[in-house]
Amino acid sequence: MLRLNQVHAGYHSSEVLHGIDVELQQGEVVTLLGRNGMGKSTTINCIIGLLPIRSGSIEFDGIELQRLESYRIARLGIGLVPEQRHVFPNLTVTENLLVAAANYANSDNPWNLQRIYALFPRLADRKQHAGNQLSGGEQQMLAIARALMINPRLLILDEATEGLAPLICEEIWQVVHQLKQQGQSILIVDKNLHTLLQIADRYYLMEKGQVVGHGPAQQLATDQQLQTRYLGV
Amino acid sequence: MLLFIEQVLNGLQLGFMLFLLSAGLTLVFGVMNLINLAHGSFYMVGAYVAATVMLATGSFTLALLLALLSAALCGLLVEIIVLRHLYQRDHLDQVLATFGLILFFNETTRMIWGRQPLFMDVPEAFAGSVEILPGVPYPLYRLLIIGIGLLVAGGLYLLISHTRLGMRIRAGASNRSMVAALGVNIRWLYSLVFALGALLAGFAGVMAAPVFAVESGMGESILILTFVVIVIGGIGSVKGALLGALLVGLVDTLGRAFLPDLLQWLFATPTANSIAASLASMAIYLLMAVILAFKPRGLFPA
Amino acid sequence: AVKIGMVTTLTTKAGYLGEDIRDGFNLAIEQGGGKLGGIEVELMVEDDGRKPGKGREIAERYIKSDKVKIMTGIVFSNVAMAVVPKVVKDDVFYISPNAGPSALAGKRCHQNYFNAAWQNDNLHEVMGKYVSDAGFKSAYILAPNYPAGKDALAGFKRFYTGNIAGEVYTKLGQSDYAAELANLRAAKPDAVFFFLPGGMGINFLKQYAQAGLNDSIPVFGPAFSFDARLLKAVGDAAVGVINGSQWNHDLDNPANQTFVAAFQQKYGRMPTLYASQGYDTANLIGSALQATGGKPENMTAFRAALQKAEFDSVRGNFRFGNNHHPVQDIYVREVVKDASGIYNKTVQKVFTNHADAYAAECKL
Amino acid sequence: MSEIVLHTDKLCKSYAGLRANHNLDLQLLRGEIHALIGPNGAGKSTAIAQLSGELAPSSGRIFFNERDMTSLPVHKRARMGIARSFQVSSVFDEMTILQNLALAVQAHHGHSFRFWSNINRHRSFNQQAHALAEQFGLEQLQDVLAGELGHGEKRQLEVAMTLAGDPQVLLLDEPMAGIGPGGSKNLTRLLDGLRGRYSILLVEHDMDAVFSLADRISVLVYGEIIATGSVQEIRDNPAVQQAYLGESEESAHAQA
Amino acid sequence: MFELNRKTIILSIALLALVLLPPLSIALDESYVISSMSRVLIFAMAAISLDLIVGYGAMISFGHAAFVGLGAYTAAILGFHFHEDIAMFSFPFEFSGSNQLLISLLLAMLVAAVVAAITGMICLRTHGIHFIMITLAFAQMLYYLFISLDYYGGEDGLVMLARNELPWVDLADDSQFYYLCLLFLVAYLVLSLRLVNSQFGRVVRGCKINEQRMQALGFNTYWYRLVAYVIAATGAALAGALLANKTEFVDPGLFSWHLSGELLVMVILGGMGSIYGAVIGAIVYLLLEQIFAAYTEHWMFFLGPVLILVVIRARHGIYGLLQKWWTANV
Ligand SMILES: Nc1ncnc2c1ncn2[C@@H]1O[C@H](COP(=O)(O)OP(=O)(O)OP(=O)(O)O)[C@@H](O)[C@H]1O
Ligand SMILES: Nc1ncnc2c1ncn2[C@@H]1O[C@H](COP(=O)(O)OP(=O)(O)OP(=O)(O)O)[C@@H](O)[C@H]1O
Ligand SMILES: [Mg+2]
Ligand SMILES: [Mg+2]
Repeated sequence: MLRLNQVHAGYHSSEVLHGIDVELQQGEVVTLLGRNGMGKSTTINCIIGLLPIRSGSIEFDGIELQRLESYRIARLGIGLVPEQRHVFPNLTVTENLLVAAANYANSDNPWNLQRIYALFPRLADRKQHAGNQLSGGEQQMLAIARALMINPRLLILDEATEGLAPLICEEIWQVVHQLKQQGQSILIVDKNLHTLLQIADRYYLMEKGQVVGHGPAQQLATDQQLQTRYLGV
Repeated sequence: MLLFIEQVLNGLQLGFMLFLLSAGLTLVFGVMNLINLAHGSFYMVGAYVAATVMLATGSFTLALLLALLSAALCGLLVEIIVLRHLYQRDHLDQVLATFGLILFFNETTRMIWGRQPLFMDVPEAFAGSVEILPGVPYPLYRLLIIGIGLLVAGGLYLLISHTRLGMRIRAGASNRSMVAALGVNIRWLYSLVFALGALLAGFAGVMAAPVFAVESGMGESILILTFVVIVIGGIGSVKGALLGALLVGLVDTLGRAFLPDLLQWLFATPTANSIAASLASMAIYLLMAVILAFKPRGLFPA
Repeated sequence: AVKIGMVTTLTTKAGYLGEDIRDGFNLAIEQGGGKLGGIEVELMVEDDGRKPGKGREIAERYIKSDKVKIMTGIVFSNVAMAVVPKVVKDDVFYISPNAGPSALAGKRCHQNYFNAAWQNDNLHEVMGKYVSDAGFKSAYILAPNYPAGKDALAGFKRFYTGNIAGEVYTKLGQSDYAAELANLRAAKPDAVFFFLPGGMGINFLKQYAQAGLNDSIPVFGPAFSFDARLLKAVGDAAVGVINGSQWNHDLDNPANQTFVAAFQQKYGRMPTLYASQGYDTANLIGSALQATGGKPENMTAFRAALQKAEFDSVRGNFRFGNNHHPVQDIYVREVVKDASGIYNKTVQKVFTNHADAYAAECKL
Repeated sequence: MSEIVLHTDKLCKSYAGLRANHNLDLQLLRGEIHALIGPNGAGKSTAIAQLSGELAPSSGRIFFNERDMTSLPVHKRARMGIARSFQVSSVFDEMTILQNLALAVQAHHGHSFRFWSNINRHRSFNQQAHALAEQFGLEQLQDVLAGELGHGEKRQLEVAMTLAGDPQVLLLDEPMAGIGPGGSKNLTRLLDGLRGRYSILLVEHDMDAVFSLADRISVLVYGEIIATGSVQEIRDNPAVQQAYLGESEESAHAQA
Repeated sequence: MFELNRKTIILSIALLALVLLPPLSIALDESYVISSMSRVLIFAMAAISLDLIVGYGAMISFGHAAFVGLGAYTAAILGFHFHEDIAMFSFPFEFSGSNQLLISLLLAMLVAAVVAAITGMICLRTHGIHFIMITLAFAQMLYYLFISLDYYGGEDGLVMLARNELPWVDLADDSQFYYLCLLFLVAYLVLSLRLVNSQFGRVVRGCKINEQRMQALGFNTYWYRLVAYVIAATGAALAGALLANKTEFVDPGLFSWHLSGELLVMVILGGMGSIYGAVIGAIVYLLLEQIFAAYTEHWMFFLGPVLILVVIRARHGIYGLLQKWWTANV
């Protein structure tokens, strides 16, 4: 479904990604792992078109993404929960949810306000509050909910559980799990290694802008040595 | 007393005129968060085109249509050629670029229409006056401006606060790339909205043309005033802009109308006249300073 | 060729004033076949943008780099105040085609400074005289709150004997006059006199008419708001207004007839009084050039020649007073409308050989 | 019995009808690490903002070393020794890491109305800044602009800056957020090393860190403290489990 | 080190050119250049002072010209009273103006500082666009005030009968006046560079980037910003007083938002937050205006698009371009 082929990219004069290869099949949950600053978010920015790549290619369902503008990429059905949330501060919760709502996956049971509010009752309480009046965790919920509202075919979660209370984290993981079972493809970056490796099908390990290992998630879960070496745990 | 009521009315009317001018700016500056000094230029384009067409054909409807069209077109071109590159930039870069646009537009109108002011008459249908208070005839055209001001305010409010388009514009103002990453063609959207802003400015120009002088540079002095209005009201809010406009209109009018008489209690007539005149000139700036001193984000911050 | 430096206002809203001065001046040169008074001249024109500092800059360049001995062109008093004293001190002649601030006519007059148009107050004085002569018992008067505005109303009052129903100073650059008009209506004067140059005047007149006031209270003003180009922009609202001017296109003298016809032919529009002043200034300079054989360096002779003012003014009767300001006839005109459009018709001569009020203060 | 450094008395904050903090009585003892936990939107950041002075309380009072400082502005509190970190990284993007830290150091060295000498050559500031960078493992990046840092690195800088002024009290708002698992461990170790030297109020959702660091824990729910106690007491508190911790991690995974 | 050299070389060449300008232009018989370059240098000073707050403090003032105006009027009014020998005030001592340059400059700075401190206290409560507008408001008030100050000429302005005096220097001589301006500019430039790189400068820059964080670190940002604002105002007043001496004339136009806008344009054009940029911006803007104006009366038609082009092409103004150039070629 998604294939990154020898992607090079960077900011200003420095190159951050030095030839990344990542693949994700329809219905798969894939995770990118690596220490801070290794290029996970940069990879994601390249996929969604927020950062132009310098060479290589990115394909989604056979369509080359690297020349498309972000909005076109999103319309192909990629939903993003960005690092640092980026909820719209001047829009209310409801508006944040509706602003881009769509059904790109042509789902029969698309996400709508009702379902979202059932999922995050906390947001339902805050419906009329502006984005910048929410607590950090509430913003995080909103960012996830907002991405769901476009009913993406591929959902990208970049540190989606950052700042969430354990209880909510659990709920989020359950949602991810549910989505997975419904056949949703997911690309996920998170620091909750333990849970992550249980949900993900496959992993990619990144180090200094390169992929230094990949395989089935189960395998990494048991490979303490690899974890220590590349993740410091 | 009658005079006082009449002056209050005048103040409100000036307020509506100012609002009409501010409407487009509310959209472009308040909501899209783009500092466009050339906004006054679209106002000027609207007025010039309307005056020219009216002079040539005598039809107000045609003049209005063509003026709106050309203002919007100018806006679209300006957005595509210049401003599109500057959304991500510092506000100040926008200031410099749009300052350049002002120079360009002013000189271009001068080259096309010459240096002298143009004439535009009040459309036949609204030429007369109505007696709104006993003994006080009020120009029908000014009533029309009030009506249109209200309509535009309502329309703009609905557009910004209650449509998806409005949400997207606001979202884009705070984080452009995130809106794009959610599948919205923000670039095209902003071009359109900018054109709409220009159209509103042009509309204000058409409405102002029969009342004010149509001349090159007419947009600049007005521009400052409209910025004042929006800032007093609170940036990004239509309600704020409307109230700000009415407040400015009232303060300005009442200041001009009654300060000289008030000051005569304190000073001899010539001094009073002179002081009153300078105070009246400063009134709206005083108003703005006072409001911002106590409410640093304006009356109704969005 | 003798160089003449023109500093004038071509940009800003008032750009058309400078344009007309320049065009009038150029017309005279063209009529002389590139010569004024038989002497070849080269006219340099630059825009001061209505900024005194910039005007000064240009003047300095003319003097230092181009070695100009004759300068002209300034439209606005504040620019003139910045430029003229400096220029004349540097032994350069300055002949004003428009601005005539009182300071330069009185205490600070200078032997090298001549004004070929008027002293600022003249056109207001004539209205004061006319309005009282016509029997209007009370007048409501308005002007912007700046020195020229105050001078204007002072000039009007100098010759107006009736009662002042109201004296109002408006904001410079004001566009809405609803408040003033309401007060004015309430004051019930017999007549209104206003001095609101440029766009301000257009706005005032339009709104005056729209408020239905011009049926009840007649309006008077100086020529500045009623020149041929502004009339086009004001439209019907100006019809019937009486205004004071030292010149009109229908003044009956041969020089004027030639000028008006030639100007219309060359530029395709009616000349304004500014154009007439530019034209007169050029011919005045021409007369002095002729008398001195094209040698303005010969300052005493050139000055004497200027002072004689031996040229055919389009105003007819024209000479200089002791302070180098015109002593001239001043008329009132009425704005009329007929098949050929809106224009000014001379009504009557109000002042004959009128000099300004400051001449006595001048020690020349 | 250790003394109280910072405490609040019936602290309340409401936003247009919403009670973000209600009658908060919070006590921070000298040298302890006191964790403040609670569901999202419980009012933790609000509490920190009131303690640091950014938000004026609706009612109630705040004492620092027995001194009422409810109405002191932010900068005065900071200079008295109350340092805070922000939940969303809030560093000087256009300055290098070293400059960021040096500026933080500078804040506590008298006034800065010094107009002449070049700050980049200021030895003592730079030395202290460098030492901080080292402490947080940022020394390699010290000449990189903060705006070009990855998210996690920024978080580290964020925390490092709070230590610069040698404060008495640290108010840390989710310092671990965004730091990877390895990094969290390091930071936990680091904070552990600070124990005793500073009094730390720690807001954090990373329960591993909280349980291993905290001397005491207060639990905030809907703006009110529902429990305060030792790690074990809180872990075993059914109300806390229900409102915040949820079922134990194992069962969650089993469900997944 | 090589980068630095390249930069140093260019700067030295520029300085040398400025120093040699008067003899050269006299030799070429274009002596008016001296006087018009004096004006450019003076505006460069004003632009630097604006850059101090705009580029380093994020205080975008749309009323900076007001301080230029105050400085200019101070000098002119002092001169007016001196030449007319009318007392300005007679309590506690009688003072009837002065024509000493140093006194003019000092008083100009003082007046501006006082006004800046008072208005600044109010202005600095606001941020961003509100700050832009409130500074504009105060400047407009001063503008209308001076327009109606009949005693000092109102809108007609006030003529200075002669330039101020300075021991050993003949200010009436254009070249000497030019060198004085150059000296002031260079001194002011050096001062400003020191300032922005000082402890104080870094605090102000910190306030620009993240004021909330600055407070949390323990800085009383309000005072630092206010002091920066006052310092900038005195710089503008200094330029104003020199300008009054240069033109020997002042008028309320000096307070107008047009001039404030033009100063901003110079700063942005040159490249904000670089001090040198302000100088470059002033020189380029004023020269472009002059050059275009010399060729066509429709100069705005050409100047406008040039400005636009620079904004779109150069991210950090002309200085940014230069910087790119002298770092790229290493
Ligand atoms: N806007 C930027 N400008 C310049 N460099 C950047 C920018 N954003 C990130 N970088 C650099 O790119 C590198 C990779 O950053 P990235 O955000 O992709 O890391 P990450 O793996 O997502 O880390 P984290 O776990 O901290 O989020 C970092 O070292 C950082 O220095
Ligand atoms: N400016 C504001 N206006 C209105 N409500 C606000 C404002 N700021 C915060 N709130 C509300 O106050 C409540 C407490 O917010 P706070 O940020 O303190 O939560 P928190 O405990 O830090 O949560 P989290 O763990 O998610 O960061 C939230 O429900 C939030 O929506
Ligand atoms: Mg990341
Ligand atoms: Mg929080």
